[in-house]
Amino acid sequence: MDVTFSDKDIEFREEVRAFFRDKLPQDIAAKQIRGEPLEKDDFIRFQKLLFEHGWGGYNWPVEFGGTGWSAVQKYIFETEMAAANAPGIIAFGLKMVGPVIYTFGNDEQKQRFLPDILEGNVWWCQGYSEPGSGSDLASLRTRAELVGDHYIVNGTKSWTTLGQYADWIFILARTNTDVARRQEGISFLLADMSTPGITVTPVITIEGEHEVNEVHFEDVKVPAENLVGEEGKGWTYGKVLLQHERTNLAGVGRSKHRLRNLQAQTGRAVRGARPLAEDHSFMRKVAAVAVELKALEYTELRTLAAVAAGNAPGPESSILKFRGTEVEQAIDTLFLEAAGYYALPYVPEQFTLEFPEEDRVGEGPEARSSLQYFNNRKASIYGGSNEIQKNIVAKHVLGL
Amino acid sequence: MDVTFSDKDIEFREEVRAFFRDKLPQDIAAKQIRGEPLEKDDFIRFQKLLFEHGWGGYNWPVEFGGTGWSAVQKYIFETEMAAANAPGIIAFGLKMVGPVIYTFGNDEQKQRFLPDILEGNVWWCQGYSEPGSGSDLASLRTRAELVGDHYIVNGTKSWTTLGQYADWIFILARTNTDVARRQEGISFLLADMSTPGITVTPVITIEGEHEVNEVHFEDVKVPAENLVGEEGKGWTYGKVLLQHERTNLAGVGRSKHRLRNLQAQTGRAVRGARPLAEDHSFMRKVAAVAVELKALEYTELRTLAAVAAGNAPGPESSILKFRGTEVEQAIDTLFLEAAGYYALPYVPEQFTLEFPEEDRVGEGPEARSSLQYFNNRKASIYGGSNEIQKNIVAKHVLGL
Amino acid sequence: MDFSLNEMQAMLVDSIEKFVANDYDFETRQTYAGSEQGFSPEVWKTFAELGWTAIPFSEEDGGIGGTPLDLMVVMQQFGRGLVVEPYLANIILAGGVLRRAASDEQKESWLQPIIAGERQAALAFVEPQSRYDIADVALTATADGDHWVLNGKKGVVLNGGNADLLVVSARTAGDQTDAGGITLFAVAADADGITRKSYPTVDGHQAAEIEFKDVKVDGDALLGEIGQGLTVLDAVMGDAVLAVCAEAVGIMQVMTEKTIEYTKDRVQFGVPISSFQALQHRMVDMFTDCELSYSLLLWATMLASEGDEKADRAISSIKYQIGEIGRKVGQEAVQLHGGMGVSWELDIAHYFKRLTAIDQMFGNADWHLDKLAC
Amino acid sequence: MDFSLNEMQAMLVDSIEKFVANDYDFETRQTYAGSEQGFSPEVWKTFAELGWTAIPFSEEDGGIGGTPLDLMVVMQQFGRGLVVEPYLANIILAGGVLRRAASDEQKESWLQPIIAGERQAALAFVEPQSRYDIADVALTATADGDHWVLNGKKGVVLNGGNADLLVVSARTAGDQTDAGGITLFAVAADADGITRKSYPTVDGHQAAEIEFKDVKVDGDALLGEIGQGLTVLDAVMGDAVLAVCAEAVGIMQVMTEKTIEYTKDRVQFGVPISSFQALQHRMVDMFTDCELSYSLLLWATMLASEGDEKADRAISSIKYQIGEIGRKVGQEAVQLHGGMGVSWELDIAHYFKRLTAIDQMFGNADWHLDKLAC
Repeated sequence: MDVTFSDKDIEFREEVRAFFRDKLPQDIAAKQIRGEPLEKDDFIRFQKLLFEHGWGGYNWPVEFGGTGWSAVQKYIFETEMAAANAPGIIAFGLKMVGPVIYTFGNDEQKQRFLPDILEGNVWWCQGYSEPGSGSDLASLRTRAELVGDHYIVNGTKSWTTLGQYADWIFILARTNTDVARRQEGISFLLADMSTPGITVTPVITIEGEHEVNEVHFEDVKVPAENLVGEEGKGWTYGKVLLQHERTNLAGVGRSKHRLRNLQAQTGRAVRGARPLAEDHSFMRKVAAVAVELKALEYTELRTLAAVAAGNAPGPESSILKFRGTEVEQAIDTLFLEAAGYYALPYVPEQFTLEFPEEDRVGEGPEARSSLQYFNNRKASIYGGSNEIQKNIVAKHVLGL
Repeated sequence: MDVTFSDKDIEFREEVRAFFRDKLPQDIAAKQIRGEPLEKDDFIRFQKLLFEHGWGGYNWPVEFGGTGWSAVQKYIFETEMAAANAPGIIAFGLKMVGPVIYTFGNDEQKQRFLPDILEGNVWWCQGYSEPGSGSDLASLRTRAELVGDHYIVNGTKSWTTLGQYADWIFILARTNTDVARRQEGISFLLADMSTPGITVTPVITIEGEHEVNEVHFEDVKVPAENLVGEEGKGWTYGKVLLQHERTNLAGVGRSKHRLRNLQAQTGRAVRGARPLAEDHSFMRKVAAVAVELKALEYTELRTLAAVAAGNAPGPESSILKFRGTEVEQAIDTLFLEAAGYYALPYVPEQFTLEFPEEDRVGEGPEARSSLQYFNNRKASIYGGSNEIQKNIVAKHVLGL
Repeated sequence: MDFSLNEMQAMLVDSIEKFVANDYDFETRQTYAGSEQGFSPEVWKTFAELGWTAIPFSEEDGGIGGTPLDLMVVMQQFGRGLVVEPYLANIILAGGVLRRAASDEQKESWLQPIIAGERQAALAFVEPQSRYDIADVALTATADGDHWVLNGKKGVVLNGGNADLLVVSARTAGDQTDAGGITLFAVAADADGITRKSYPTVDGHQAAEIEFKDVKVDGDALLGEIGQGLTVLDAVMGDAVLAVCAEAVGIMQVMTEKTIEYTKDRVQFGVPISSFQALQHRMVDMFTDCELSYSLLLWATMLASEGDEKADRAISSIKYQIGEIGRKVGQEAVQLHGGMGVSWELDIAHYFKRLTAIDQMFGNADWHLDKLAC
Repeated sequence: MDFSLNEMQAMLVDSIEKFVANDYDFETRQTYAGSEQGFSPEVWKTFAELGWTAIPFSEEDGGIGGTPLDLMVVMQQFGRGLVVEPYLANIILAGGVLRRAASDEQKESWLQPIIAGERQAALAFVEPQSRYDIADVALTATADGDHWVLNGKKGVVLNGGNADLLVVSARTAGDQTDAGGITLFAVAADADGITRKSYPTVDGHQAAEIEFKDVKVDGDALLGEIGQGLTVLDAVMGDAVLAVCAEAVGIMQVMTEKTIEYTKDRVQFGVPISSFQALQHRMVDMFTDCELSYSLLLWATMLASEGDEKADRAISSIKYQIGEIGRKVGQEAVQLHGGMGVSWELDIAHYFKRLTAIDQMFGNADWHLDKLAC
């Protein structure tokens, strides 16, 4: 038994750390530190940077242009990425549709779509949830009818994150209604967002930002060649996608980084007031979350080690999702509490770099605490709500 | 709106307080303070004391020999009773079977059974739960077949508290299996514990004490005249009984008394050590429980006020049961934590008054903390488990 | 013992309920919250006409001498309606100082116009560093002949940008966190040397950062006695806690009701999600928490109104309870609404934000539990 | 990175599992726990024969030089088997002091017989007033020529009634709670002036109150350096925390497994109660808590075995986690077993009591969280 990283892993960590230190654009890091939401271009610049370094497909096998890294290396990469204030990876292409295409797509599809994902040329978005189909995804009602060599798609997809940036969308649509189980008859389609009949409506979330969208399909013609794999097997492919998404689900790297920031913040004294670090009751809560996070980190490492030993991450990795988001939200709450009255101001424009520092309301990162707190209530809802995760564990792990 | 007791209520409180101060036998109070379990005779002496004072039926209407007190008066009485270290009321006669008999029984039954309950001459016990029927009481399998002028009873009742003391038992038994709903065909019978075929087996609970029993019925002949009300209506009567039991379910008086004791204990310094009151983290937990208890107290008072205004306590009083037991158990936990290492010794005999004070292990009331903690895990299980209470509220109050 | 509303309280509930139902639906509320002032001046005028702004003030002061319990039912209804009009800032906070500390002349100049809804006021007592310690006052007031000169900063002044009158806590003696040496002043918001930076708050209200630079005020700006301001502030904080806690109870009740309704309507897996036992038990806890919180609110309000010696503890108890339970109920309501719970378009998100904001004010749950533990 | 057991660990797991399955069913365990000593001397002899008592000791000391991770898997299995034999008292506590502080002669006199299972030992470090502060030592040792004279009381000495050897912390200088001035002694339990009051503990183990009245010991009773006992005790407390936490993880896992099985078997309302979603979600939380606790245990044990500078924090972290989570998992297991959960006859009650007792030892959850918050 050995819970330490190997020398090779540590060497790798130093390499990744140096890369981010030397190459990450300063303006992007500055935005992250200040709390300014990143723009499309920031994400793309970052992906291109990775691509140029040969790390564009950090989570992909070598044969499709990926790095072929081990689970532990991916974990190290993601942890260092968060610690460096780098943007997150654009998941839609790299973590979601990409693996589905290289696993189930035909050669033409692989050649057509994968390189643009690695290079950051094409922005993908996700078409899974619908207004009436959230937790119960199999009840989706978007229809795709094969007419000649096109599918005619009708329906509405919801909660499409950053759909306003997207060039392409991958959707689950019902191609057959005459099925024994609702999970059958669903197909996995790829659609160009500029196809006539696709409209994107912004959905403003609780904190007032435009992050998600509804995507409407009205007689949208999708070429039959854009079907991935077999017709009617979309549900299976979608589940594989969720499996892939499950790496780094616990968000340990980001949570560790944020907790360190919080601890630094508690040491800061403002205008002669006592620093928060002297508030024992608050620091107890910080300590308790740190323990939880450490437990989560080693649970994730255990999962990675199992993957490295050749085992697939099983349904027990669902616990990483729901506990990981609980810890994220606990950290959100600590930032909120640390801010006191300064959690109240709602001045989103002040987080842009152009906004004069002296005009900002509230000091330091806490100024964005409430926006983060409100926005991130979604964490326990999306990607399969925590209730659904518990149902999965109950059924598939505990056999209840 | 007025949340204070009326002058009349306060006068009544003084009267009750004086009564307990002057009349409660010192040896009983001493046992309670020391943590020595009460014996049958202690309970009976106490009931007879109340009876002599005219308070034997403190919760009964005047026409059956009770006091006719208001809900508020009963609450005051119970609170003072706890504060005086008096024993609790023997619930089985006074709060359980008594009200069923005076509500649904015939005149003969009233004359035969009620006076002995008030005077403390007859000890009753409860025959509801069965090994296979806990939360799902309606699945009970004890059978009562009418043969001539007797019911022949066969079956087993479980969790019969203090059944080893009992002279009589009231049971729910199935008299008809050919029914549309399982709740039908159940009858409410009264049986003399000395009837041939009744045997009592002790059940030792987690902390090692003999408090509950199994009661076995093997061809037990119960005279048909011991049927209360109509045959097959037992379920309805049983529910009314639970309704009655629901007064003082929150156990506020006792919890307040215990919390005061705990607070006194935290102020005590032992052999030059710092008193627990200087442990801020512990005192925060004490304070939090005190807030919860106050909220519970005023919820109970609101319920009482509604009863006084002529409304029956509805199913929302279920919240008093589950939150009340949660608070009880939270107080148990605080005592346990206060005891530190001295929660470990298992020396039950040291709580008897005869045991030499100087030979006791651990000082003060904390010495019994772990026995109380373990034993009282039952509080969230019996009387309709807290899960069942939540089901009731979900269905009957929230309409879910 | 009687927990039912008296005639006046029942009337207040009835009239606020009607007002919300007829004139203050969620969309209207959002329009008001989104306006520059962050509330509707017409609605505020209506509040004054209906006498709601006069409730806590004595008849000599032009009020109607309502009790804390009267205020409680009003705030609870405002919570249910998610009302953004600055009742807390004008009536409870600034008004609370004025009715306790102002002279007759000051009351005539400032309090009566506030009650009449003609002037807006704010209490400037928070500083950038002070967190929840109202005795942490770095802003100074220095005597200069007949005048006082104020220098320093106040932060997150509720209604500060709209206010005609600023009631300001200033240090006239002692160190930054001394309990003594704090003095209150009534300062016209347009006085020379005052700079205000106004902004909306996350809960749809409005606040401001205010800087005082050599602000010269007359001797008659002094409210109450020199150096004795903390006693007045303490009492006003008690009022404020009770007010926002009553509002929070109203909010929690609505969120619970709406969650129950939502789960009955929302069908997944072919059944309403209200049929899932795990969710049922959580809603039972929400309901129970609302009931217990309301009970505790009644107790605390009553003790405070009787000036009971335990009133301070009662006030900390209810603020702790509301902070702790409000977070729980709010988070559960959002979670059980799923994606809809985090959508701007639905009212539930805005109830949640207001409930969250309430914990951040006047000492959060931790702050008050710390007090209780001492 | 590799979290799988090595060969020796796998062998240990296997042999303890077999021992429990074949020779230590619950009824047998209850018989041993209920006996006068509170354990089985034969079983203890077997432990020694199998080499389990030798694990943490170096080869020079007659041990097998096992690692903290080896000990961890042993204790976890003892937890699963609800083993009452005094491994903690002999091997971890008294043995932990001896291997760190004893001279070669002392090791020969005391440690080797302990490893061989021939002598029983106990560490007397708790006093009636000391709670979790191991530096709170009022028992005094006064030098008297070549001798030391001990006076004072020790409380809740685990295995104290069975012990041939008492390892005692005594104050040789300083005030009652000073870190310096604490000295350790090896005292024969039958020495003149020692009075022992032995009793069972709630978890089926055994402890004693011990009074020292002018107990005279030779100079060679001194363990390690005068006045430096706290450093040794601190290290032993770290071992003890890791040991009981590993035991607790084993217990929590068993309780969770048994709860899942019980709910599948228990039929109410015509269905197994495992089909109720509210219970399912609670069991998922139990399972998850076990997984996370095991992960944290691995981390803490590893840090401690590397002598990492963060080891102290790791030890407080795991003890906090086990206290907090152990209570939750234990209470849930009992609750979901219903009446059976509070019955003496069922093992679940006894797992629960041991788990509860573990939180009461070596600093409870609160105590360790307080440390982490500083």
